[in-house]
Amino acid sequence: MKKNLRVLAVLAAIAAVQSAHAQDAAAEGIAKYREMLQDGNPAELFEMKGEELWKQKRGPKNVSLEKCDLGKGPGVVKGAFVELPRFFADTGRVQDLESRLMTCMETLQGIDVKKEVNTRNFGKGETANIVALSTWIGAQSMGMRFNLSQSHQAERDMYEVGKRLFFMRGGPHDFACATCHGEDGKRIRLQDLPNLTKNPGDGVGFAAWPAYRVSNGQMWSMQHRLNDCYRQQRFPEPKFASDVTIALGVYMGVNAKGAESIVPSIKR
Amino acid sequence: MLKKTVIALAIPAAAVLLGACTSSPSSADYDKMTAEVVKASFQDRGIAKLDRLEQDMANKECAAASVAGKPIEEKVAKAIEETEMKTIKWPSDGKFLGDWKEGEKIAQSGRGLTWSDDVKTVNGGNCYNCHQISKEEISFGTIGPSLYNYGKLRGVSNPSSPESKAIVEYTWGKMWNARAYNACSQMPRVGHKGILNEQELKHVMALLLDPNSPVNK
Amino acid sequence: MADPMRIRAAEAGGVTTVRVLMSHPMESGLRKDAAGNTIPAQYITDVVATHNGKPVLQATWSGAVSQNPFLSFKFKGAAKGDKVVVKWTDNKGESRTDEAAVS
Amino acid sequence: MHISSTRRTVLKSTGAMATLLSLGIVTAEQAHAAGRAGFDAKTLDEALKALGGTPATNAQVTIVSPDIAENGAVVPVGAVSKLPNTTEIYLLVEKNPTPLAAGFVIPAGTEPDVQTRLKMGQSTNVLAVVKADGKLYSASKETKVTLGGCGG
Repeated sequence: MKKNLRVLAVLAAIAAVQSAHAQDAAAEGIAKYREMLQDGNPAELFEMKGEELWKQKRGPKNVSLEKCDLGKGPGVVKGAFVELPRFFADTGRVQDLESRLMTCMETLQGIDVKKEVNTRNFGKGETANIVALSTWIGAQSMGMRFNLSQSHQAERDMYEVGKRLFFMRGGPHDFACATCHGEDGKRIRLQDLPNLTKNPGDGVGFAAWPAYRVSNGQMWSMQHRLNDCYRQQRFPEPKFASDVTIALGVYMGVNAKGAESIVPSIKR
Repeated sequence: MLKKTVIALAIPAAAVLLGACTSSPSSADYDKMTAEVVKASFQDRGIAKLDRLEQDMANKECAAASVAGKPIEEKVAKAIEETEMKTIKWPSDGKFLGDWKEGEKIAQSGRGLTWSDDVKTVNGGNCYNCHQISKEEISFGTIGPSLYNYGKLRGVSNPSSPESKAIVEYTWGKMWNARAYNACSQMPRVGHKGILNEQELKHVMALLLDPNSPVNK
Repeated sequence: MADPMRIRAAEAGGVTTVRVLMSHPMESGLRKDAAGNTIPAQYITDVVATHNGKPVLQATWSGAVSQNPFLSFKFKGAAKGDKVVVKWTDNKGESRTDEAAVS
Repeated sequence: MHISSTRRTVLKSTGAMATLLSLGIVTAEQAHAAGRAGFDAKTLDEALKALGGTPATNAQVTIVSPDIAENGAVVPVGAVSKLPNTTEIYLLVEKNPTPLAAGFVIPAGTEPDVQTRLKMGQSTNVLAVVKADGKLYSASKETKVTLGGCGG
C-alpha cells in the first residue's frame, strides 16, 4: 500500500517532468533515470534507524520519545509531518519537525540537544539522529496531503516573515530563494526547479524532503536542505532550527497545501 | 496589577504585543519582525560574513516589490538603473574580447564565494546554471534566456568593427552590472560585485561574441 | 559497528525477489579530501545470500559500487516464511549479517 | 511493518569467502584465484582478458543502464541473461579507472537477473558479460553522465 502510493506519486512527478519538456530528450532521459532509482532508496536505511531511535530509551532520563507531542497529541506520529511547522502552546513557539524533536529530546530524555546540534556536521551525533527521526516520522505520513494550520496569529506571522525571507536578495550574487524558485518551468542546469510561491505539485519542493541525496550519499532533512540553499545563495549560515528556517518552512508548507508527501524521496 | 513579562522569543512576543492592539500587523511591522528574525538566525561561516545580509537600495526595493506582488515603480526603477549605471567600469585598455576557450571554462564553473570556498577559490561565472550557451553543453539552466548564437544573431561578424561597437559595449555593461539596464534583473552584478575580474569578463565576452566561438557556429 | 541492512524478500509464482540495501560508505580509495589527502579505501568486497543455508547468490564487488549499496536478485524454491540471510564483508574485514523472512 | 521483518544479528567472521568455503560452493583454490581476478585491471581489454577472453555479443544478454544519468555517483545498472546455464555475470564500466565493477556467481535455481548501482566518472560504455556453459557473452550500451547541480 505504502509502496504503491510512493510509486504513484513518483509516476505523477515524472509525468509532470515529461510533459514540461516533452521535446527535450535529455530531460526525458533523466526522468527515466529517476524512475529507475526509485526501487531501492537508501532512505529506508535511515527510516529504520529513526524508528529505533523513537522507541529506544535514551538520554539522562532514560526514556523513549514515544510520548513526544508532534502536534497531534503525545505519541501520535501518523499525519504529524504534513501539518508541520505549527504553533505549540507549551513552548510558545512555531516549530518545525526538527526543532520540535529537539524540544522532546530535551524535555523527555534530558539530552542537551542545543549544545549537540551542529550545522557543520549533519551526519554526526544528535544532528544525525534528528535527521533519522525526521525521515521515519516523515515516512509515516507518506501519501498524505500537506495541510498546515494558519489559525494562530504566530503561524500567520511566521508566514509573512517567511515570505519576506523568500524574496530577500543579498550576498555577492544578489540571490534570493525566489531567484530559483519563484517561477514555473525553470531549470538550473538540468534540475527542474519547483515554484515554491504556490503548490508546486505532489511530491515536489516542500513535499519531497527529507530526501536521500545520491550525489553525496547523505540523508537530508529540511534543515540541511535550507542550510545548503543558503550556502549556494552565498549567504552567511542560518543556525540549526533558527526562526529563519522555520519561517521559510511555514511559507513553503502553507503554499504547498494539498500537495502529497512522498517523503522520504530520492534526489540527485 | 501584575507586571507583564516580555517573552524573550521574538516571534511569539511580537504576536502577543501586536495582537493586543490591532487585529493584524501591518506590512511594516512584518518588515521589522523579519529584520529581527534575520539578526537572530544567521551567523558568520568561513568567508560568508553577516555583512552579506546588508541590502542596498536595488535589493531592498526589488524584494519589497516582490513581497507586495507588484512590479517595481517606474520612478524607483529609473533611480536604481541610474545609480547602477555609474558603477560600470570599462576595459582599462579599451579591448573587450579575450579568449573564448577560457570563457567557456569560466561559464562552466559555478564555484566561489560560498562559505565552503576560501579566498583562494577562483570564482566561476555560473553562466550555464541559468543560460544555454554553446550547443555542445546539454546541461544548461533556463532561468535566463538562451545565449546560443549570441553574436551571430546580433550580426556581429567582426567584434572590433564600428558596427559592432554598440552591442559589444552593451554586453560588457550588462555583465558588469545587469541592473543598470533592468533594475530588478535576477542576474548577478558580475563585474560590480567582483565575482569576475576584468580579464575573466573579457574571456566570457569572447565566448559570446567571437565569431570563432562555438556559440556563434 | 555497521548499521543494519534492509532486506526484503517477496515470493510470487515460485520466484522470490530479494532486494537489499546496505549501509556502507563504499569509499573507492581514489577520492581525495578537501586537503588533498587520499581517502583510504573501504568498500564491500563480498556479498553472500543464502536460503535455508544454501547459497542463492554470491557477489564480488569493487569500490565502483555506489555508497549505501542496493542489490536485487531472484531465485526459485523458497516458501513464504523461509529465511533469507545476507552477509557482506569489506576490504577491512568488517562484516554484517542480517536476515528477513520471505513474504 | 516491513521494518520489523528484518531481524538484525551481527556475526563476527573471517570473511565471505570463508563462508563460501565452509558452505562448499567453492574450493580453496577457487576462493583464492577466482576471488578478485580482473578487479585490478586498468583497461577494459585487460579486465576481459582476466575474465577469460573477449566475449561475443549476444542478443540473449541484456544490459540495463540509463541513457542519461543525472549523477555519476549512483547509476542503476543490471544484467539479464536468457542463455541456459548462465553461471556468472559481470558488470564493467569501460571508462572507470578499473573497469570491472562487480561479479556475481549464479547457482542453479537463481535467475541470471541482477541489479545494483554503480559509480561512473564520465560518459561511458557499460558492459554485461555473462558466462554460460563455460563461454563468455556480452552486451553493452552507452550511458551519458551529466554534470548535475550548480557546478559548485
